[in-house]
Amino acid sequence: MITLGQALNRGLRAAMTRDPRVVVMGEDIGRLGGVFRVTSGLQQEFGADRVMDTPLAESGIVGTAIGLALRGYRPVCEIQFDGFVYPAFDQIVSQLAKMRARSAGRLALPVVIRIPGSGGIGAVEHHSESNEAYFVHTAGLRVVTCATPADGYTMIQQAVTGDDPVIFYEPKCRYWDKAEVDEDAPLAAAPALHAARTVRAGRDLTVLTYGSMVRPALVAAQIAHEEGRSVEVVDLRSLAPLDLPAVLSSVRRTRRAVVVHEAPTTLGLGAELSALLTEHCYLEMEAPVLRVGGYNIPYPPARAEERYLPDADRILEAVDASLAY
Amino acid sequence: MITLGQALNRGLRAAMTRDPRVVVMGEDIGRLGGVFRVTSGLQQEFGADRVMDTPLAESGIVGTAIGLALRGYRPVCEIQFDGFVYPAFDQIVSQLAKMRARSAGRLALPVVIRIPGSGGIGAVEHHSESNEAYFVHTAGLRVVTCATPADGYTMIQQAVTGDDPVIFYEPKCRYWDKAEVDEDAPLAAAPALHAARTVRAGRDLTVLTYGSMVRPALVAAQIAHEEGRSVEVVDLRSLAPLDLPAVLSSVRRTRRAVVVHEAPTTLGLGAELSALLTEHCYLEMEAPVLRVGGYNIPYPPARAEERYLPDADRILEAVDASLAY
Amino acid sequence: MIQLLAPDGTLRADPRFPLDVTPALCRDLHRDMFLARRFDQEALALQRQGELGLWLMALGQEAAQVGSIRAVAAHDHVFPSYREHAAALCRGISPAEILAQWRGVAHSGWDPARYRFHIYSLVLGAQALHATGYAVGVRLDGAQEVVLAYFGDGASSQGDVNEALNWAVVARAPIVFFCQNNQWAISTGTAQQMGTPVHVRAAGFGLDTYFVDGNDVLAVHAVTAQAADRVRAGGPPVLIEAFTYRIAGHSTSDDPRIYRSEAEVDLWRERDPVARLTTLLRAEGWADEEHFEQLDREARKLAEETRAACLSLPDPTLEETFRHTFAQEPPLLRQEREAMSAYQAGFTDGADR
Amino acid sequence: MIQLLAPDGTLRADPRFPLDVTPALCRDLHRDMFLARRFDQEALALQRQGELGLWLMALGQEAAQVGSIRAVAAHDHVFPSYREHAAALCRGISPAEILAQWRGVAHSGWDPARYRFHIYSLVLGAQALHATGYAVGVRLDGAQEVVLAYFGDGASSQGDVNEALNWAVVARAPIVFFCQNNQWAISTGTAQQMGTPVHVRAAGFGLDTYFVDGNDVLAVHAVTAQAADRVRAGGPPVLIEAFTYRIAGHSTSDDPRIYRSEAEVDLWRERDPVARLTTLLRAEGWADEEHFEQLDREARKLAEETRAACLSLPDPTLEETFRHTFAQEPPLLRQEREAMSAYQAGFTDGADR
Ligand SMILES: Cc1ncc(C[n+]2csc(CCOP(=O)(O)OP(=O)(O)O)c2C)c(N)n1
Ligand SMILES: Cc1ncc(C[n+]2csc(CCOP(=O)(O)OP(=O)(O)O)c2C)c(N)n1
Ligand SMILES: [Mg+2]
Ligand SMILES: [Mg+2]
Repeated sequence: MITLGQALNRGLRAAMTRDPRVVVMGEDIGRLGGVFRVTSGLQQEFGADRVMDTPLAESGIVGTAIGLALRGYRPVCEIQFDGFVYPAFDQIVSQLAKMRARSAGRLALPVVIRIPGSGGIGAVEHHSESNEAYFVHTAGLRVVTCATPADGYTMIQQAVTGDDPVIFYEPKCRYWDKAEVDEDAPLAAAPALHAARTVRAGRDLTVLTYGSMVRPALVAAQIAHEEGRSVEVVDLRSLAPLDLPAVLSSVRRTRRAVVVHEAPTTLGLGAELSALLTEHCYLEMEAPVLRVGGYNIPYPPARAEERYLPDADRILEAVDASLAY
Repeated sequence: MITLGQALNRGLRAAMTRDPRVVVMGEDIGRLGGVFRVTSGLQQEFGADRVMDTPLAESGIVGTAIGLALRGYRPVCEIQFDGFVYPAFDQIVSQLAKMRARSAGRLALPVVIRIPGSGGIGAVEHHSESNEAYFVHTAGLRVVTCATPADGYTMIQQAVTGDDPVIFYEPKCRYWDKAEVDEDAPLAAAPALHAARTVRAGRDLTVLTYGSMVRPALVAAQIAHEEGRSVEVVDLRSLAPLDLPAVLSSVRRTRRAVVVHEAPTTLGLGAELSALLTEHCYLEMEAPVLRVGGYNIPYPPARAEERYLPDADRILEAVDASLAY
Repeated sequence: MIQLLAPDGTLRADPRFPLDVTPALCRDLHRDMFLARRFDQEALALQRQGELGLWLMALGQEAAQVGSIRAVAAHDHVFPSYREHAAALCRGISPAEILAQWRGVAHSGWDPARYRFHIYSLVLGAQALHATGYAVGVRLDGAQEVVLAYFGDGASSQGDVNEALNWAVVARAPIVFFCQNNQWAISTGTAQQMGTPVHVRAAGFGLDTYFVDGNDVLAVHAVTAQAADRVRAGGPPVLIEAFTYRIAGHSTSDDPRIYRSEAEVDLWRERDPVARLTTLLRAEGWADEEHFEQLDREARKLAEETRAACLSLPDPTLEETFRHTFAQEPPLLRQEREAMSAYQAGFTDGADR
Repeated sequence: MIQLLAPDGTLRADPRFPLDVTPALCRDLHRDMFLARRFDQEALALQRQGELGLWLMALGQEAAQVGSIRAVAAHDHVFPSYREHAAALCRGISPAEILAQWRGVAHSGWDPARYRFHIYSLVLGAQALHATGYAVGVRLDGAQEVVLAYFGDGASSQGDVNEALNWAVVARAPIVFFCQNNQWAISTGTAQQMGTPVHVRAAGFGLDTYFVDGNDVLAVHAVTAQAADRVRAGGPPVLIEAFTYRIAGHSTSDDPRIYRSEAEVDLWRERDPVARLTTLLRAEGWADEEHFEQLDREARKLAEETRAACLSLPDPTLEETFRHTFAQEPPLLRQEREAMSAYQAGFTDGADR
């Protein structure tokens, strides 16, 4: 049994061992091993040239990572907290995401940007944001997130292996979750990086979620089960591109869908999923797609976050509403 | 008859005349009057202290505008082109949008950020982007856009008068459109800044759009009319907050909706409108909400933009699909 | 490096800063630092006991903060970073108002207008631009004010801080940037952060600069007073680099033993800013035992009040955040808020939420 | 300001840069500048005739660009801004490859790997960080390369450029920043842009710096060669500020008469970088009339080829942008592309789209 943090650490170690072009960079990720210790021990093992403590500048981190990628390296950047990715927004949106198209396909930027995201740990402002929608709306980026140690271990390796830029969200409230991880299983055997996964099968309704919300969704499904309703839970894993076939095959069966995420609902991922389901299986649905998300306000002070974040109760409320439709 | 550019210019002049705390700032907006001449003549009239040419730094423009607002001023910033707002993203998203909430309501930031947005003028990269969705997803910001000289004249004044930060999009391809503008009509008589407007009444289907796409939507509606179909066109004007009552009252009547915008469809405004309509009038709809938007790729080279941008043909295709449903 | 009070507590003459230290000034500065440190310790205890979610100590930086803020006028607006607790106390901000943010009951606890002290900025460097813009406003108003802006050695690497330095010079902003170089940005030392001292870089941008012993409250006070006077008189913007040290970990979540030696910390403990002024007060006979005992009692009282005030801070409601998102709450948001409240009300207090 | 060739075409001795100018070098540099200018003029004509959507002239900056790029090795990677047409031509990039972007048939027209010349960056300053990161990679590789990064006086205000200057020093990046101070950022003069010259600021960050007459190709060449040698030898990163002038408007959309006087422009026309080298070549007898006539013929040929190549550039398809969005096209995007193509095919060529 290892934690998600340890799984990510081992996944990074495996990726660095496999390919000498993989370098890790960010604030306090070297000697300290990162504020969440995800890169712990890597600098001792691979040296300060491959595990670089950088100056305190996010635009600089992503901008120089782009330069390193142009030189043939495969940088894995850490943004210390979700709320600190914005200074790098131009480098991510205008440079990282678009360089391939801007260069008519001549330039590839295999850069991974790790972001400890979402809330639930009682942190101060800027440390609990779910800003994935900004990047999902940006053409040219892959956006993924892991909900379990096993996924953390494989997905970070797959992200590093691909030739497209990847925004890699790690649900910080799950860093300490423990589970078995088979480190010997061949990476090729793992589900593709863009593939969603059904984490609980059900017949009456599909809950579409990812990252930190997978667990409360499963709790809600269990409660629903005890109340005699069969709820399927799909962990999207990849937010861009979306695994639409998987989503459709589940919802076409259950004919009802609830989308759950921490991000504010307005133009949160739930909006896109609702629109896609309306476009693709309008006649098959028996109820409107319902969204359970963060409220459309800035993330509240820590002592109010429990009421801000979706939980099993709020998910069940939507499940009931959908089933009662 | 004056152009949209002139209307905005006169609206700014009126706002500055009315309130000495209103200052205008940005790159090349003083002596030159801005690359689109929207601020032309203002520096001569109000002086270099109220019409400030700034250093070439967007984060600096928004960051210092925030400081000026804290001092009691009402800055109107110009971002020279849509694609150059990203360096200011942190100042907009973490500071401008959240300062009121972060200060428990003690601090107000009446800052307007003018952005010549969207494409269609054959420009080079970064000069034709529609990035409104990033700001609509950001709690704490008002996001509006004008489609006509009359709206430009009144909406810029209303934006400057309000106490909330406003991202003000100006469809650059419409800067040279001419129309009558009644500059003597009292501002109070104008429709509220957050109000949508029905620009063409119809019975069979509602096209929801804004900014640069209002015109092709009207062309499409006219063609549809000649083919015997009655299409209503609603100019949203305010993208955040959305005038949901207006949207619902129209769609509840026509029972069909098509959303049109230049931005990529994935998590573009159409996604939110589709989700909202599904949530609010699921049973009243006779067809799925359809989206017509930019493709999910970076904005193409100028000589391909005509094929990238939605036009009357593509809008009609969606209208037909919806009506045939 | 400008120094007027040596670590051993003896005064140093510096022609540029004639020593006009009065016993009263020394007692006041000493008191401010002494009380700030006691407050800091109490906050640490509260965090260890789970009453605060996080705490970032100012331990070791009291002279830099007290010396600088005491040297500007009460009406001069201040833009702190997030560790300026000693400065905040000097402005009259209450312990509870400071702790509210770290207890998680608010994002900021005080009224910036009332204390002329902006809310803390946790996004590093952002406040440097706010301060610069505010200072431009001061110039436009023709006011005789100066803006004081704090940031750290690590924050100096951010684009915003550098844009601000350039902007302040170009826009002739009446501002004093005060960089507390405590030599660490979490685990990143200044050698990994910059190639030259911040004051050297700032001079390159065209600011007037000072490099001062940040653990010498008298030097910091004298330097900041002179800088403020010159800026007020229309001089160019100023950057003061105060060389100091972060004695504690970055925050209560940090374990500094991973990246720095105890020996280094001990070295700086010997350069303690409070101790050297205590030595001076005693040596010069500017304060007697009674004074120090009185100060101890005051500190104990402050600690007790701090704890009591912290524990009695009311929990926040989600309604507040809703109401503070816009000046005029949009109808849709009002509906969302009312639905949320109704939903919350559905749970009996203390029940499963 | 380092100057080896005065505006009047006479050589100036400078102990730091012993004059080792050979007739061949002078002829080559002159030829590069002369052809670049002719290309620039042809591009302007093409824009005026509607064949280009936009054009930004390098007129007046030929010495800064040719002198610098000719001083580094062919394998040294270059990161341009967007006005470095003369530098691009020196790297062998064809007129058509340069004009593709401005005709709107592509976002960039050449293969950066082939020419060791990155695509143009229109977002000001962004490339300074890319160049710095690339240079860090060069150091990690232990390669003997130097990176050359161009940016303008206006771009120097961007956070990215300042983060890059600091980063390069801290990370010991083998890089030469080359700032073409042409005194204007569209309508914004350097006085409104910065309080000190860029080279002074860079020195503050810890870079080695040079301030050179940007209209003196010999000085620019000598300075850049020395800078590159020192960086290659392991010295600190360098910033070269080349003082020059943007003779034309910012772009073909700009009307400079609104913000600057003809007199100012005339003053700089007299400091023309090409003319002064022509004078030297003639005075020293390093080139005869036949040489200049031959060069004229070459230039005319280049102009004709440029026009022909420009007009024959194929229009872009939307498919290309789709295919270049991801390395592995996601299934959903493929469907979107196919639907788009089918839809486009529904329109007969030349029909209403
Ligand atoms: C933009 C941004 N990036 C990263 C962080 C995370 N972070 C918080 S404090 C800190 C170190 C700051 O060091 P310094 O500026 O020297 O201030 P000090 O903590 O020493 O007072 C970091 C990296 C942040 N708050 N903001
Ligand atoms: C981030 C960003 N902001 C604004 C612009 C618009 N713009 C294009 S060129 C320019 C002036 C650039 O001046 P300078 O850096 O001196 O380069 P020059 O044009 O003189 O070669 C501006 C403001 C831009 N391209 N990028
Ligand atoms: Mg520090
Ligand atoms: Mg310039």
